[in-house]
Amino acid sequence: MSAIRSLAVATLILVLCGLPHSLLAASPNGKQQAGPGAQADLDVGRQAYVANCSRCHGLYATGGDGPNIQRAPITLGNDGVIKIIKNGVPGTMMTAFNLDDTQIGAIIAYIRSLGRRNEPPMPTRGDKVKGQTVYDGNGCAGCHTIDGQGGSLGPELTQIGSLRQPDMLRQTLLDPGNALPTTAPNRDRGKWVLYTIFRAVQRDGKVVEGMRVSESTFAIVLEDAKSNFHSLSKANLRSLEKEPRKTYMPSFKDTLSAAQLDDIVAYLSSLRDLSDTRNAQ
Amino acid sequence: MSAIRSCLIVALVFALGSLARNTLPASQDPQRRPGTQSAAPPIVGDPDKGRDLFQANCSGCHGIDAGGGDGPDIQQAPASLGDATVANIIRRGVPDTPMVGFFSIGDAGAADIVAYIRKLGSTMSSETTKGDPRKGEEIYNSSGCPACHMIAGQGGEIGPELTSIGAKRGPSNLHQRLIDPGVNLPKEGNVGDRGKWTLYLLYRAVTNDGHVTEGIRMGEDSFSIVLKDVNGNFHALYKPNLRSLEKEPLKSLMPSFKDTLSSAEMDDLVAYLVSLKGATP
Amino acid sequence: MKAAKFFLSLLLFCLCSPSKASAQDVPYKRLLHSDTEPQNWFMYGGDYQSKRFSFLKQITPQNVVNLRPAWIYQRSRPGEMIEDSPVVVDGIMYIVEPPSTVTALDARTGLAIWSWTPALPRVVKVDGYHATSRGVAVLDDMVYIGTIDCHLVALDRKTGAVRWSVTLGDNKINYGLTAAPMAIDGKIIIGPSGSEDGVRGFIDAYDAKTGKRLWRLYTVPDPGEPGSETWGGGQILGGAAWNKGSYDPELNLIYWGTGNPAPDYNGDGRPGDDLYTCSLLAINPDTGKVKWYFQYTPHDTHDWDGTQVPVLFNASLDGKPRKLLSVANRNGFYYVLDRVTGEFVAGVPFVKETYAKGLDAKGRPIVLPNTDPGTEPVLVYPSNNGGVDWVSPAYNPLSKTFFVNAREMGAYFAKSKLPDKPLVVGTGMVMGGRGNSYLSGDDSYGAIRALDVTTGKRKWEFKMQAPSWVAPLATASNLLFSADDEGDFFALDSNTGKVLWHFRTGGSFISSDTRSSPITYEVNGKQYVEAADGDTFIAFALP
Amino acid sequence: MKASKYVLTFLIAFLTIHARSFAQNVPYVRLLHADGEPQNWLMYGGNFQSQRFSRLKQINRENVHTLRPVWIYQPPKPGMDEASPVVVDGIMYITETPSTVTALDARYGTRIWSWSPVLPEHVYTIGLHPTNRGVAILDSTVYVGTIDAHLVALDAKTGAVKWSVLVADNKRNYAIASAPRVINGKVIIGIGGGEAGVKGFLDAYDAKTGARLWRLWTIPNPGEPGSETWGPDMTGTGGATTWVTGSYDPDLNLLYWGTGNPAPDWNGKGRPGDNLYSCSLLAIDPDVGKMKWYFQYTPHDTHDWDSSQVPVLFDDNVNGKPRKLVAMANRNGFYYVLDRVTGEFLAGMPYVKQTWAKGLDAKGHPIMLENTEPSAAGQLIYPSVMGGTDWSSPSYSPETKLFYVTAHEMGAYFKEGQPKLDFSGPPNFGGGGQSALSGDDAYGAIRALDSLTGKLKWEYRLVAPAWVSTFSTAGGLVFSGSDEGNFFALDASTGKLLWQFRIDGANVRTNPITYAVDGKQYVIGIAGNDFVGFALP
Repeated sequence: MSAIRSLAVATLILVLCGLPHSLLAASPNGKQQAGPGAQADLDVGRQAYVANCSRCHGLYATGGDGPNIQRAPITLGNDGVIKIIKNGVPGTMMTAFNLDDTQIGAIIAYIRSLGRRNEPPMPTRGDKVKGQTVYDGNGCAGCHTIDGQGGSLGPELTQIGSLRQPDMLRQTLLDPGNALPTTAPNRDRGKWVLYTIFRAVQRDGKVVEGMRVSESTFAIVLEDAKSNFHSLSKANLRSLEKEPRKTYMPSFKDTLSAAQLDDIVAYLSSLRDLSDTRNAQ
Repeated sequence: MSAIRSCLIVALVFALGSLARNTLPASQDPQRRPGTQSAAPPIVGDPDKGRDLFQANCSGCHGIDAGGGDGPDIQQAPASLGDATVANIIRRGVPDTPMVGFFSIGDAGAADIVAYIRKLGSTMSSETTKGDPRKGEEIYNSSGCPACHMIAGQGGEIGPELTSIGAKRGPSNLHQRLIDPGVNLPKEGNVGDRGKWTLYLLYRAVTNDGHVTEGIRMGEDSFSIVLKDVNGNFHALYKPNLRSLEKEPLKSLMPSFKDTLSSAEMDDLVAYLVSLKGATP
Repeated sequence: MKAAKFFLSLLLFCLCSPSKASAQDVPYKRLLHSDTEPQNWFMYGGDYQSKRFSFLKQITPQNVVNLRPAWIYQRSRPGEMIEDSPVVVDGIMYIVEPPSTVTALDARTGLAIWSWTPALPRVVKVDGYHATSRGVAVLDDMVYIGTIDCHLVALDRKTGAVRWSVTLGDNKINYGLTAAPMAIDGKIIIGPSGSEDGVRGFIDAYDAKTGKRLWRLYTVPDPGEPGSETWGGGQILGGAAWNKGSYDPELNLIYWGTGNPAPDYNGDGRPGDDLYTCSLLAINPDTGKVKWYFQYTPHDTHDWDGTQVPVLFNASLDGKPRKLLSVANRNGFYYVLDRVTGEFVAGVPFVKETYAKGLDAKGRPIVLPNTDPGTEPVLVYPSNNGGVDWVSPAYNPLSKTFFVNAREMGAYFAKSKLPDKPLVVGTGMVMGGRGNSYLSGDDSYGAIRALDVTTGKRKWEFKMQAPSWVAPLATASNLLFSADDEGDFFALDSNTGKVLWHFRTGGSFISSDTRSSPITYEVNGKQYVEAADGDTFIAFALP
Repeated sequence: MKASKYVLTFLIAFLTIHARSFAQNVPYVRLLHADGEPQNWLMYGGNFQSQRFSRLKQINRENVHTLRPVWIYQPPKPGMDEASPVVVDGIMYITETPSTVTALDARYGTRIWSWSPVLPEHVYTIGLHPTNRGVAILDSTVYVGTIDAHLVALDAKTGAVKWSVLVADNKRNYAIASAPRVINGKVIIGIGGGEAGVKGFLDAYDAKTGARLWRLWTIPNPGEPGSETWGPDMTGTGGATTWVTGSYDPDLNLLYWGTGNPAPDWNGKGRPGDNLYSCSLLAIDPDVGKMKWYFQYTPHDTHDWDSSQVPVLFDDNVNGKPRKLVAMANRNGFYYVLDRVTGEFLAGMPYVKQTWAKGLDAKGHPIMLENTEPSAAGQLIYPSVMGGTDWSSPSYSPETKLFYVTAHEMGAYFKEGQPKLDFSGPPNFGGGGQSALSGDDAYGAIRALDSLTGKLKWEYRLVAPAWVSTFSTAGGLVFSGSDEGNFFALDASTGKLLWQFRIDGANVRTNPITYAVDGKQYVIGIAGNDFVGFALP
C-alpha cells in the first residue's frame, strides 16, 4: 500500500475532492442542523441505510468500499448529505439514489446517531489549562503538532479531541503501543495499522528500524526515530519484521500522577478544531 | 495530434461526459443520442445580449467565433447537445476540465449566450434547398457514394459518416464539396491551443527503402504517423524511417462530380444529404 | 523457431503488403483457430477456452528483466477504474476507456486512430457494479461493445462508426453492461449486470450483422416454471450473468456463470436453492436452451456470484481422456467439471474458507452452522469479494497449471430486516445486510496461486501486500504476468512462482485503481505485454 | 572523462553523506549553493538563476538512447498537471491539480503523504487553469500557493499545516498556480487573474510565521508615477499580474519578476498609454519590496502577451567586458538580453515569426507596425495569443552558452470585442479574443538561441506548438516534450534527436526535471496525469 500514513488523509481527500464544492461550503451551518432523531425514524433510517448505503460504507458508516461517512452530516450539513444522496458524487462510485426525502432524512438521522456514538464526551475530571502545562512540560510537542506547532514524528493532535474518546486517550498515554491508530477501511482492503514499527535487516546486515509510512509488495519506506525516511527495496532485505505493540512514544504510567493524567486528557479532549486551519488565520 | 479524427468526438465527450456525472434539470431527455434535438424546448435567449456575455466570459477559451481556442469548438454544441444542456454546462461547468461553472451569469445570461452560439453555428444550415431528396437518394446510391460513406450503419469506411451530415453542413457547403472535394476539407474541433486540424488530409510517405504509402492521416505526432490507404488499411509509420512525408493538399480520395452530375441531379443529391439529420442507430 | 519465422512473415505480410485488407478482417475462422495466430489477442480471455495463455516466446524468464514500457496511452477523459482486457488484431489494439468509450490504437506506438463514445443518460444507474467495461469483441469488420446504459453496439472497425445499436434492458431499473461480449459464428452473446437492485438476470444472443435478437435465456425462472420451487414462494430476483463465458465449438456449447440471488445477505425471503443463481450454465448457442447446469452455491447469502470465467481444457482422468472445465469460484472452492455432462469431477478450497466442511460427491457444499449472516455480524472466510471475484484465471496447457489471483481475507457478514412489502426492482440496492466489514488489512493478503488443473492441488504461491484485482497472464515461455493492488506490475517464473521483474505503474488503490487484465501480442516480430493501471494503458517490450 | 569521473565521485561522496539518512532539512545555504548538489532539484527553475541546467552527466549523449521508464505515479484526481517537482535527498514533492501537495519516494514513486486544501464552494479561475506549478522548500517546510489564493506552509515530513494565509480574494478572481520563490527567511508569491482585470501585485511573507512583509503593486494608483501611462481615467485599471515564478540574484540581492498583460486584454481603447508596469520585467529589492528598475517589453499590449516568462540570469562577456545579464524569450516573439544590474537593454531580436513590430529600437522598445491592433473583423498577427512561447520555462547551459526555448510558430486573427469592465462584480474577460490559424499551418519547435544575441543556432521541429519546459544537462543533452505527449532528448549542441518516448496525455504541459538518488540519475517527464521516472538500465 503506497502511503499508508496518508490513507486517512486520502479518504478525506476522496470525499472532499469528490464533492461538488458547494457541499463543503455547507460545513459551518452544518453543525447547527440537528437531524430528526426519533427512534422510529432511526429504525426506518437503519433499514434504508442498510439497503442502500451499507454495502459501500459499512453497516456503521465507518467505511468499506466507500469512505467513512459517520461525520458527514456534521461536516457537510444535512443539505450537503441530501445533495450527495440525490445527485451522487461525480467521478466516483457514489451514484445518485432516487429515494424520497423522508427516506433520506431517516438515513441522515441514522448516520447522525452513529456519529454521536463517536462524539466523545468532555471528561468530567481534569483541568485542561493545567493539562496544557503537563503537555508542554513532558516533551509531547517534540513529536506532536498542534495548530502547526511541534514535531512531526507522532500523529497531529490539532483535532484529537473530536477523534478520540477521553478514556482512549488515557489508555494511549498509559500504554501507547496498545491499540495503535488505524486507517479508515479503504476500498476492499480493510483497515491498516498506522505507526507500526518495522525492523528491516538488509543483506549487508545493516538494520533499519522505523515506522511504516509507505509500503508496497516490493518496497517499503520507514521513518526512524530521528524522523529520517529510509526507502528500502524488499529484494535487498534479509528480513522485515513487524514489531507489534512497540512505539516511539513512552508510557506516562509512572511519570505522571493520576491528577496530571486527568489534566492532560482534559487538555487533549479540548482540542476539537474542525475548521480548516488556514481559515482560522 | 493523436487521433485527429477523434478530437471532434472528444470535444463532444467533454460535454456529454459531464452529463453522465453532472446532474441536470429533469427537462432533459436521458435517452437523447447525438444529432437529435433536445427534448427540452429551447430557452429563448437574446443573441445580442449573448454576444457581449460570450465575448466577456467565453471567447478567451473558445475563441471569439466559438470555433475553439484553449477550449473546444462549441459552435455546434446547442445543435448537438440541446440548449438546456449547454446552458447547464455554462452554469455548472464540466467536472475535471478547465470549463468552470459561470454560475454568476444566471439562467437568463446563459440562455442569451446559447442563443448567440446557435446564431454563430447555424449560419449555414439556415439556407433552404431546391431539389428532390428522394431522387437524390437514388443518385447517391447509383453514383457509388455508399462505397466510401456510411449512413445509419450501412456503407463504406473511407470517407466521413453522413448519417447526420445535414445537421452539420449547409447546402452550399455540401454542394461545393461535391464539385471540389479537396477544397476546404472538414476540420476537427479545436482542442487545446492547437488550432483546427484538417481531416481526410492525404499524405504521401516514402520509406527509406523506397516503399510508398499514400493515405489519409488518421493520427500523427512528432515522431510517427498513421495513414489509412484507399483500401481502408492502416499503415503506422515511424518518421525517422521515412525518406519523405508530404501533405497533398487539395487532393482527396473522393472524385469530383462536377462533370458527372447535371446541376439538377446535384441539387437533388444535396437535398438528400441535407435531409440526413438522423441520429446514429 | 520455425513457427516464429512463419509468424514473422505472416506479420510482414499483414502490415507491409498493400493487400493486408483481407488480413485485417476477422472471419469466425480466425477466432476459431486463434491459437495459430499468437501475435493477435482476439478476445477477452485470449481464446474460446479463456486460457489467457500465449504461445509467444520472445520474452523469456532470462530476458524479462530488460522489459520496459514501449508506450503509454492515457485515457482521454476521467472516469471510473479501467478494467479493460484489450483486443489486438493485426497491429491495431481496441481498448475501452470507462465507462464505454472504444478507442483503436496503433499497437506499436499507442497512437490513437479513432475513438467512439456513446451519449449516456445524465444519470447512469450502476448499483452494485462499476461504471466501466471489461472489453470488446471483434468479428469480421466490426467491433462490439456493451455500454454502461445497457446497449449493445456494433462499430465499424476502421472508423468507429455505429453499424447498429440495440437496448438489452432498462438502465433506469439498474440493468447495465460491463462484460465483454462473446463473438461466435454470426452471433454476439452477452449478459447484463444489476442483481443488487434485484433485476432478473438473462443472457442474450444477437445477429452479428443486423443486431436482431436471436434468443434470450433468463437465468432465474418465472413463478411456476421449473426451478421456481427452489425459491420457497418468495420473490425471484437476481442471477445476473454479468461476466463473460467460454465456448466449445465442437460440443457447440457456451459455458456461462450466473450471479447472486437478491437480496444478497438475507435469504429468509427465498428459502431453497434459488436456481439458477450462483451456477454455471451450459447453453446451446443456436437455441439458447440450457443443456445442463451446476450450482456452486445453493441459496447464497454472501454475495458470492458464480460469474467467474470457466477455463476449458482436456485431460485424461484414470487413463480416460475427458473434456473438462475448471472454475476458481468466489465461494473459495476450485471446481473441475465434465463439460459434456456437467458431472462434478473434483473440488477443493483454494483459499481459506470457513463456511463449508467441504463438497459432497455431487460437488454441493457441506455448509457449516453459524455461517449465515446473523443479526449480529458473523465472521466468514472468504469475504464478500470471495476467494476471487470477476478477475479471470489463466491456464498453461503445456504445464497443465491453473493460475488464480487469490484473495485471503475474511469479513463480518450481517443481515438486516427485510422490508415488509415486496421489492420494487430498480428502487435502490436490496442488500439485506452487508458483508464487507473487513478484517484488518494487516491480517489479510493476496496471492498468485498455481494449481494443478485436474486436482486443484497448490504448486506454489506468490504473496502480495493485499488482495489484488488483476488477472494473471501465462505464456509458453513459462512466464506469468500480473499486478498487485499497490500498482506494481510483475513477471513470475510460472514453474516456481519466483518473481523475475516488476515495474511500478503507479495506479495503486490510493490513487487510481489497479484492475486490469494484461494481454500479450506481437507486431513486426516484437512481442508486447499490455497492462492498464489507473488512467493509463502501458505496453511493455524488450529494448 | 576526467570531469565526469570527478563529478561521479563527488556525487557518490555527497550521496553517502546525504541520501541514506534523507536529511530532509534545507537551510537557506543549501538553496544558495543548489548547483553544489546536482542530485537534488531544490526549487522551481533548478537554481535561483532559473537556468534549469543540471550538472548530472550519468545520462549523456552516448547512453541516452537506452533511457527507459522505471516508475510511474498517477495522481488520484485526473487533471492537467503542470507541476515542476522539487527533489530533496530522495524525496520528491509534487503538486496535483488543483492544489494538492504530495511527497513521493523519488526512487520508486511510492506515495508518502498528501495534503489537499478545503476549497470554497466556487473557485474562480477565469483565464487560468485550475492547476499548480510546484512547491518551494526551506528548512523543514514546504510552501504552496492554492488555486483559491492562499499561501500554505506544510510540514515536510507529514504534510501537517504549519500556517496558512489568505493572499487575495478569489471571488475577485485572484488565484495562485505558480510556485513560490523562497529566499532567506522570505516566501515570495505572485498571483494570477489578469483576464478578470484584477490589480497585480507581488507579496513577501515571513517563512516562519506567515506574516506579510510587503506587497508591491504592479500598477500605480491614480496620481502615482506611472499612472499617466493609463490615460486620464484610471478607474477599474487592472492586469499586470505576477503569475509565473521569478528569479533571484543573491549577490545583488534583487528579485526579477515578469508581469502580465493589462486588462482588458484585447481592447486598449480604455487605457491609452504604455500601461506601466504591465508586460514588464521588474527588479525588486526583497528586503523592502521596492522596485529598483523596470523594463517594459510590450507597451500598451493588446494581444494578451503577458511577460510572464521566466527571466534567466547568467554572466558573460559583452564586448570583452564581463556583465551580469538577464535574458527572456518573451511571449511577444522577441528575445531580450538586459543588464540585470541596471536594466539596460543590450540586445534583442525575434526568435519566432512576428508581424507586429518592425524591430526594437536602441532602448529595446518595439517599433510598431500599422494595423496590428485587434479589429472587429479580425486582424491576422503573428505570434498568436499563445505567443512565441508562454509560461513554460526555457533553460540555459553555461557549457554551450545556448538558450533553449519552446517556440510556438502560429498566427491568429485578433478580434476586438466590447470589454465588460466591472471589477466589483463577477470576473469578466477583456473584450475580444482570437481564432487561431489551422494547426496544419502552424508548428512548434525547440530552439537553441545564442544567449547573447538571440541568433538561432539550431531548431528541432514539432508537429504542433508545445507547452513543455526544457532543461539542459552537463551530459550534453536538452530534454523537452511535444504537445502529443512525446518526451525526448536532443543533442545540446546540434539539436539532433537522440531519444524519444511516448507518454501521451490529454493535455501535455510538462516541467521536466532531473535528479539522482544513490548515484542513479533520474529524469521526470510529466504528461496528462502521469509522472514518469526515467533512468538508464
